[in-house]
Amino acid sequence: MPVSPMFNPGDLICFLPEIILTAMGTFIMVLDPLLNRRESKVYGTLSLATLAAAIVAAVYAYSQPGPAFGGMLIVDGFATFFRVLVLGVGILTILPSFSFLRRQQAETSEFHALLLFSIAGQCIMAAANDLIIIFIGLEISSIASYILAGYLRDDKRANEAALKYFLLGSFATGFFLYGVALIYGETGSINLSVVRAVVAGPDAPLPVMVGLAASLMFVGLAFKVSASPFQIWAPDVYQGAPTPVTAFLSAGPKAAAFAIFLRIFMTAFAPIGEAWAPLVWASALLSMTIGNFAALLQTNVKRMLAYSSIAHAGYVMVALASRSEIGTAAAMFYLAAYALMNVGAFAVVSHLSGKGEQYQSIEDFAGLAQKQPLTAAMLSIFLLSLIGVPLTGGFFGKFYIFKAALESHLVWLTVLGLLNSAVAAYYYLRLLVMMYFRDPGDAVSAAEPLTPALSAALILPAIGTLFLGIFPGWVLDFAGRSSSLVK
Amino acid sequence: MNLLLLVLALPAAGFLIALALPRSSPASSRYWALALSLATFVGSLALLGWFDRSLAGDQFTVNLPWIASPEIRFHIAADGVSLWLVLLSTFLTPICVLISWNHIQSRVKEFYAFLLLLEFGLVGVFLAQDLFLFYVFWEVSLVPMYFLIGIWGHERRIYAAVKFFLYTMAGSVLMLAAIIYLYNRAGTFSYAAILDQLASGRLLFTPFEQMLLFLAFFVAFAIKVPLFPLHTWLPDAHVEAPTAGSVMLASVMLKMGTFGILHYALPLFPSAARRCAPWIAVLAIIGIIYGALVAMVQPNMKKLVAYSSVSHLGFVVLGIFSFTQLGLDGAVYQMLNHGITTGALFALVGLMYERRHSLAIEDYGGVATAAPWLSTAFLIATLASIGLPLLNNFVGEFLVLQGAALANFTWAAWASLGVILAACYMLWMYQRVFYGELTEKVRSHMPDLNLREWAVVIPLIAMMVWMGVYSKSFLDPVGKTTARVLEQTQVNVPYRVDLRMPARTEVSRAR
Amino acid sequence: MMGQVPLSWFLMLSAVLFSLGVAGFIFRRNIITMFMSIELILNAVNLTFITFAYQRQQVAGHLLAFFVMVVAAAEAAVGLAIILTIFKNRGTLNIDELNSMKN
Amino acid sequence: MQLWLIPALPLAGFLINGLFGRRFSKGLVNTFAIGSVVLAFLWVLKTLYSLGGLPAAYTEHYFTWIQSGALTIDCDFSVDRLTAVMLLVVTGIGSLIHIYSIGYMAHEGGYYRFFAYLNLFMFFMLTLVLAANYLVLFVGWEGVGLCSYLLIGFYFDKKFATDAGNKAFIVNRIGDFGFSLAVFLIFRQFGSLDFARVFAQAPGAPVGLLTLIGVLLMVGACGKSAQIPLYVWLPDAMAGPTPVSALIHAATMVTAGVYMTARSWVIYTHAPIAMDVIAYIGIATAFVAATIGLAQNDIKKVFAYSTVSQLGYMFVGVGCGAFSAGIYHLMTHAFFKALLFLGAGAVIHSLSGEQDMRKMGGLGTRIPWTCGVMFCASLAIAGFPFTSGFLSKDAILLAADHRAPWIYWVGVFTAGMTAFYVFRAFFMTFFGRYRGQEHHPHESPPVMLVPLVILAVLSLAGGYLFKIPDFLRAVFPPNEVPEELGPMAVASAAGLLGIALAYLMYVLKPGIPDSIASGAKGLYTLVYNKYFVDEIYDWVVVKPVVGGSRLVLWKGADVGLIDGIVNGIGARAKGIGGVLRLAQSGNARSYATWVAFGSVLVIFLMALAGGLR
Repeated sequence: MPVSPMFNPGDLICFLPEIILTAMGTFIMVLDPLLNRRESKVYGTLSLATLAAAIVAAVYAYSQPGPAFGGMLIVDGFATFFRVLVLGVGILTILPSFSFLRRQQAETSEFHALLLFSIAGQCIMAAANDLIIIFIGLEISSIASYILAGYLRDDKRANEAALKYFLLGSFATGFFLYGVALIYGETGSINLSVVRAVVAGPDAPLPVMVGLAASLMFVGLAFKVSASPFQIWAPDVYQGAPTPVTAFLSAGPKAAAFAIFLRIFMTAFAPIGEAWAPLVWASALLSMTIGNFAALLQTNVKRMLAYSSIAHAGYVMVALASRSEIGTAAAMFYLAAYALMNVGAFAVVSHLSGKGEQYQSIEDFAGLAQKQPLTAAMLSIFLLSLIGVPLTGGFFGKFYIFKAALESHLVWLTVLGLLNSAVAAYYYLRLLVMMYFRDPGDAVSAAEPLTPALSAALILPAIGTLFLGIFPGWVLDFAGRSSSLVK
Repeated sequence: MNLLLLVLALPAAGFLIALALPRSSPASSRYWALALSLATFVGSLALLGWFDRSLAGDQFTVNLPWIASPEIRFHIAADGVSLWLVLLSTFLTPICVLISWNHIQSRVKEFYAFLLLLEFGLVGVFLAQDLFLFYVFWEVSLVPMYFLIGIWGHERRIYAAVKFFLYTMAGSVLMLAAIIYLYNRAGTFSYAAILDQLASGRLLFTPFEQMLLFLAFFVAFAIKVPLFPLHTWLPDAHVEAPTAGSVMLASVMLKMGTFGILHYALPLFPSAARRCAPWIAVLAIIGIIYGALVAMVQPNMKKLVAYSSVSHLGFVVLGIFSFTQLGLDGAVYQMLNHGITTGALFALVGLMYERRHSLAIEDYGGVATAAPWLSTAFLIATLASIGLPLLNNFVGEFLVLQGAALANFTWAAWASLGVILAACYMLWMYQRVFYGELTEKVRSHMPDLNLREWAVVIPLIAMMVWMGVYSKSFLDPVGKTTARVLEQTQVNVPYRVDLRMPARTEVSRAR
Repeated sequence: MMGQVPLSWFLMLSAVLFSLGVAGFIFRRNIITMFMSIELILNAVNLTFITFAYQRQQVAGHLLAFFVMVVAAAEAAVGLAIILTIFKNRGTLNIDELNSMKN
Repeated sequence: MQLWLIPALPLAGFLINGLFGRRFSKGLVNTFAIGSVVLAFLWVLKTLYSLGGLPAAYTEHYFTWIQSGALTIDCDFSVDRLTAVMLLVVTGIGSLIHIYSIGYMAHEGGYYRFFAYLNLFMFFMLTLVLAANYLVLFVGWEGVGLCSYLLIGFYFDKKFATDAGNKAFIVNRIGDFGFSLAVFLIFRQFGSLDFARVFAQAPGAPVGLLTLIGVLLMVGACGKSAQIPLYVWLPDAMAGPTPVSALIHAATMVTAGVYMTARSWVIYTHAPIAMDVIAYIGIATAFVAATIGLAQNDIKKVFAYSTVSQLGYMFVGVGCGAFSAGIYHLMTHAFFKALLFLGAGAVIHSLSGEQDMRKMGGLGTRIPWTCGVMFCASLAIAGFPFTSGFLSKDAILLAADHRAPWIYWVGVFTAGMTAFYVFRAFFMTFFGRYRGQEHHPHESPPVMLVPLVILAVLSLAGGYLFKIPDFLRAVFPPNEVPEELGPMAVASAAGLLGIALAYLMYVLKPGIPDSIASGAKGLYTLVYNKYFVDEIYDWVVVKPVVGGSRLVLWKGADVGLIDGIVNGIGARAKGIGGVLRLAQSGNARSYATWVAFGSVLVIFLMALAGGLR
């Protein structure tokens, strides 16, 4: 596409969501000392408003799609889809955080500010079409989330989670960056479109270097999406981080990371697809298997969901492995469905976790259906969706993914993946069993009644999940239309 | 408003209403459930009234767009087989509501909500004409049953519920894979369209392909049936489920499997089906005899009836894979019979459990003295289930065995052993439970049937007699449809397959 | 002066640095040291950028290096803060003692 | 001609009594029960009368019962002379026994239930004989089995009674196994189950198949008519009330097998081997049962075994091609055996339930009427010259002699034994001195005696009143046997010898039996215990099957193997999970190692895939 090196103000429109987020984030931090009130009512509401505004901005920006800032940024359907997705995740993270933070007496502005920054970073990732922008977005998102993971300063597990996340995260980033460097060296550019052109072009650089670069980037990205064999950090971090943050990590950064994963490998490295396809194939199978089987034995809900999120990353990798636009669309749809159901599930967990997050074991869900039928009902919707029962988003997500896989003749991957999902049913059922078939324990008895914000945080994703399950067409059409990335 | 849509929508509406009802007054949800299930039944009766018996094809078709891409349509219709299965479901649901009237005391509204949701799923399974839609209903019916067993079941309910769910899930994911594969090859989920492509040869599978696809479908169905050796979820599920759950499970849910085999596995993959027929028939026969023998030594009434179901469903599968008109008709008829008879047995066992609070045979004895009418009803159900002429099962078993005999006489010979054994285990149980000295424990706990229970028992017995004496009124539409299926299994054969194997004898008979 | 040294040597060097960083990260127990190994990795990357930039006579590469440095600095700030809280809570900087969550 | 009314009337009686009998007075119950049967009898008479001599079969079609593909089963009734005979026997004797039961059951509980069952039995029995195709016949066939099950277990709080009921039903089921297989083969071969069409095509069918069909049908007959090896249920069936024994287990139901085989004569005449099988089974049964009868002390048991034995005779007749003779004996046997049982019932009734002949004796003076009728019956069964039994038995023996002399001789010997044990019973009951505890035996009420007298007349003269062989010429193939005096004389001589022996041993010298018993101890115990057949069946069949099912199939295969595998898969999955999560050591450095190792792996894979060329 023709890219003008000149800066034109129109580009700012394309960048509007990020601008709003960063500005408001800073504003919130400034606001804190001015009115030194430690309660999330103000900041929370503010950031909710911010996110809403950002969504509007993102949609508006899509009104005149196209590249911006000399092709570094590109606002296409794909970008918009993921922007809205991560922004939505932000909203769904903040809603349950009100009562959570109050319970942990940790109502500060930083939480919300960092959240906004992190989301800003993810929005950048979603729209980035240039390796260095991708890198910057990645880092903005990551650095903020490192802190969020350790947000509860006095919680030992939180610290540990933060440290591991930080160390390993930047370690992996190093690999990614090295890959970027090699690509830059080989192609002389970091713009994905240009890279693709060169790699596909007549005077293609040494395949060895491109392959090496691709592998190194794969390492970095697979790490971020917690796909095997780089899923290793996820369980600890997810378990240790404060539950709302875990919810956020399992949905937002993951979605954004997949966005760049798809963009890079479906554009820049598409020409050498045969080379990296086996990687994705193996990684997908490995992730599904490790995630599902390791989850069977977990007793800690957060850790179990962490493993399950590894497995779900595996499913998305299947979509990537099919290396087709349908696959891309399937991945997009799946990530949306996954974000909804997972964030919702974590919202319930954070609701029940109690002071100091003492209630995290599966047994603590015993009898929830009798004390709080609504909560239980919502959670069971999310769980059924995670299992992949029809009329839920999770089912259609899986369905489209494996459909794409079969169209690309990945028969064995499909069969194994589906069998995997049958295995997965077992550990989700354990929660259902607890909630419905057992009598209430003290965790449930201690649980507070649902606050409006919390019920919203449960009902919205539930509706979304069912909507995706009953009328998937709308989202899917959009995904399908925007799955053809700029080449 | 299309009638079929109504029959499908009413239970769904009932489900929502039941959810909306106040937890405080269980009575209201009972009456609502009864009213709605009865309304559904009436609706399906009207369906029967307007059903054109002269046609073999689908009727009352509703075909609405659902999802644009991939194109999935909300396409439902009834043919001569599904019509009866729908009626069976709608007929038994009110009965289940009635038998649960006192039996279910905790979380009443949820119970009836799940019961109606179950009815919705089951009816949908039988009506779906779009493979995807079929799968959706197939899974949807799974969930409420899981909760029915898990929440209102007996001691080991959780194990049973989870086992039931995982067993079925494991089978159905394979079917899903096969369905998607079919879609990628045929480019549509519409069952009719796929059959056309098969018939016209536009869609052609290699033998290997077809075999794998057939097995993927068949395993999912065989687990539901359940076909030996995939049956072990059944006894647990039955014993642990509440009465209504057992009734719905045995009477209708198991038919999902046999219906699936008949309606999908055969027409879609005829040659693979024919290749497997001998093996499957052998499994079915093993199931018949094995189920009967194991039933004979059960100390628990429900378990006994559960294993007897394994035996009875073996007949159905045998009939289907005899590839003869008689066999198929008999199989379908046997599905209905088993629905009525075993449903009645479970209902009656449930009534006795409500009184004596035990399922162990040894805790009974002399009931015939204490509750003569209950015993009479049970005797009739027993006789029906052991295939006494003039009662329903006889017709089905006779047709199945005759069909099997046409296909391969030794099959019939072996399967007939099941008929002997049926008499053994049922009569032996009947003797130990109802005859003998009346113990004080039983006397004090065994009032005879009350009005509500009569309302449960009489329709069932009436059906047994009607279906046994005048089978014509049921077999006509069935025959039309099964004939079509049979024809499809001969037409849709894309490459040379040994048509000598079963169907031939039947064909020569027909001339 | 650079002219005399073949470019590949620089790439070699950066590769060596990178590997050293990885090795250090894996084998050192002290959190600070591990953190420094990360910095080493990033610098190896920078060196690569510069080399290629020099080879292609582009300015972009140099800019990238700067970007990386900035990010590294930010990371350092955050990272050190986290390490500090760890030390405050546990009184140790030995990574091997931080395994309260496992399996 | 409304043939359907014939079975429908008893059915109505059954429904009325069954549903409302509980609230009825005994009188009302009687009205419906007896009324319906008598009406049926009258309707039979009217029908036969208006049908004239029945030169050919007369068929009525009602509705199509089962229709599927090439198979059409119509609910048709049909009458020919054979059916006519059966109809008369069933309804006639049925009515008599119903009437008799009024008196006999007067003091029993479940009065209405008894008559309801009895009516139901009549319905099914009449359906059986009226059936125009094998499947409708099978309806009656199974139905009478059901009623016998219900009536044997009439005293359902007694375990031995319900055991006997189950035994009867299940053994019959084993027979039905053969019957149904035969039906399948018939349809497979002839494409129809209607008697007319089947018999029309039968001559053309392959002999092997016909033989198989014939043998399988005979298996069914063995079950229903208590022939070796399936006779074991009949003696136990005596647990039911005596009228039941008379009606079902002597006069009518047990003869269904004979009727069915005779009905299928076309098949048999084209399958000689099958006929031989029938003859051999018949004669063997006749002989074995008679030997057992020698040593029984329960009066009903004696007659039960004699029934088995007599049925054997009938099959000999059928097997030797003398179908009419078989039916002839069927009828006369119905007369005198019904009488024997009813008489025995009267005796038992008079002794208020005593059945052991060792506790009887000298009743001749106390209940003279009963004694008299019993004497007639005994004469008839013993084949005393010119009684009805004499005629029919000789017809059979002549045919046997014609076919294979050895069968004849065995038959004659058996006849001797029959005469012996029947009169043994007669003498032990009515002669000598009373051996029971003090008690005043009383003569039965007229309502019981009248039927007895009628039957007595029939058993003496019935053979002349109804010359079955002539009547059935129209139905069966001619089987002309020269009327030789020799064999007849020998046969009756054997009978007389038997009577004389019994008189000697049980009236003149009562000590002899015991000395014989002690003399031939082994043989005696063997016979006394019915050759231990029940025990053998129990050990060879029942126990292994039940035990095997419990231990091997249920505990072993089902719970152990299959469920073991299922649960094993679950455990295995968890095991895998346990291994996989060991990677999560919790140590960041090991994680880093994983990442590094993983990246090496990635690069390696990339190289494999050719990305690093």
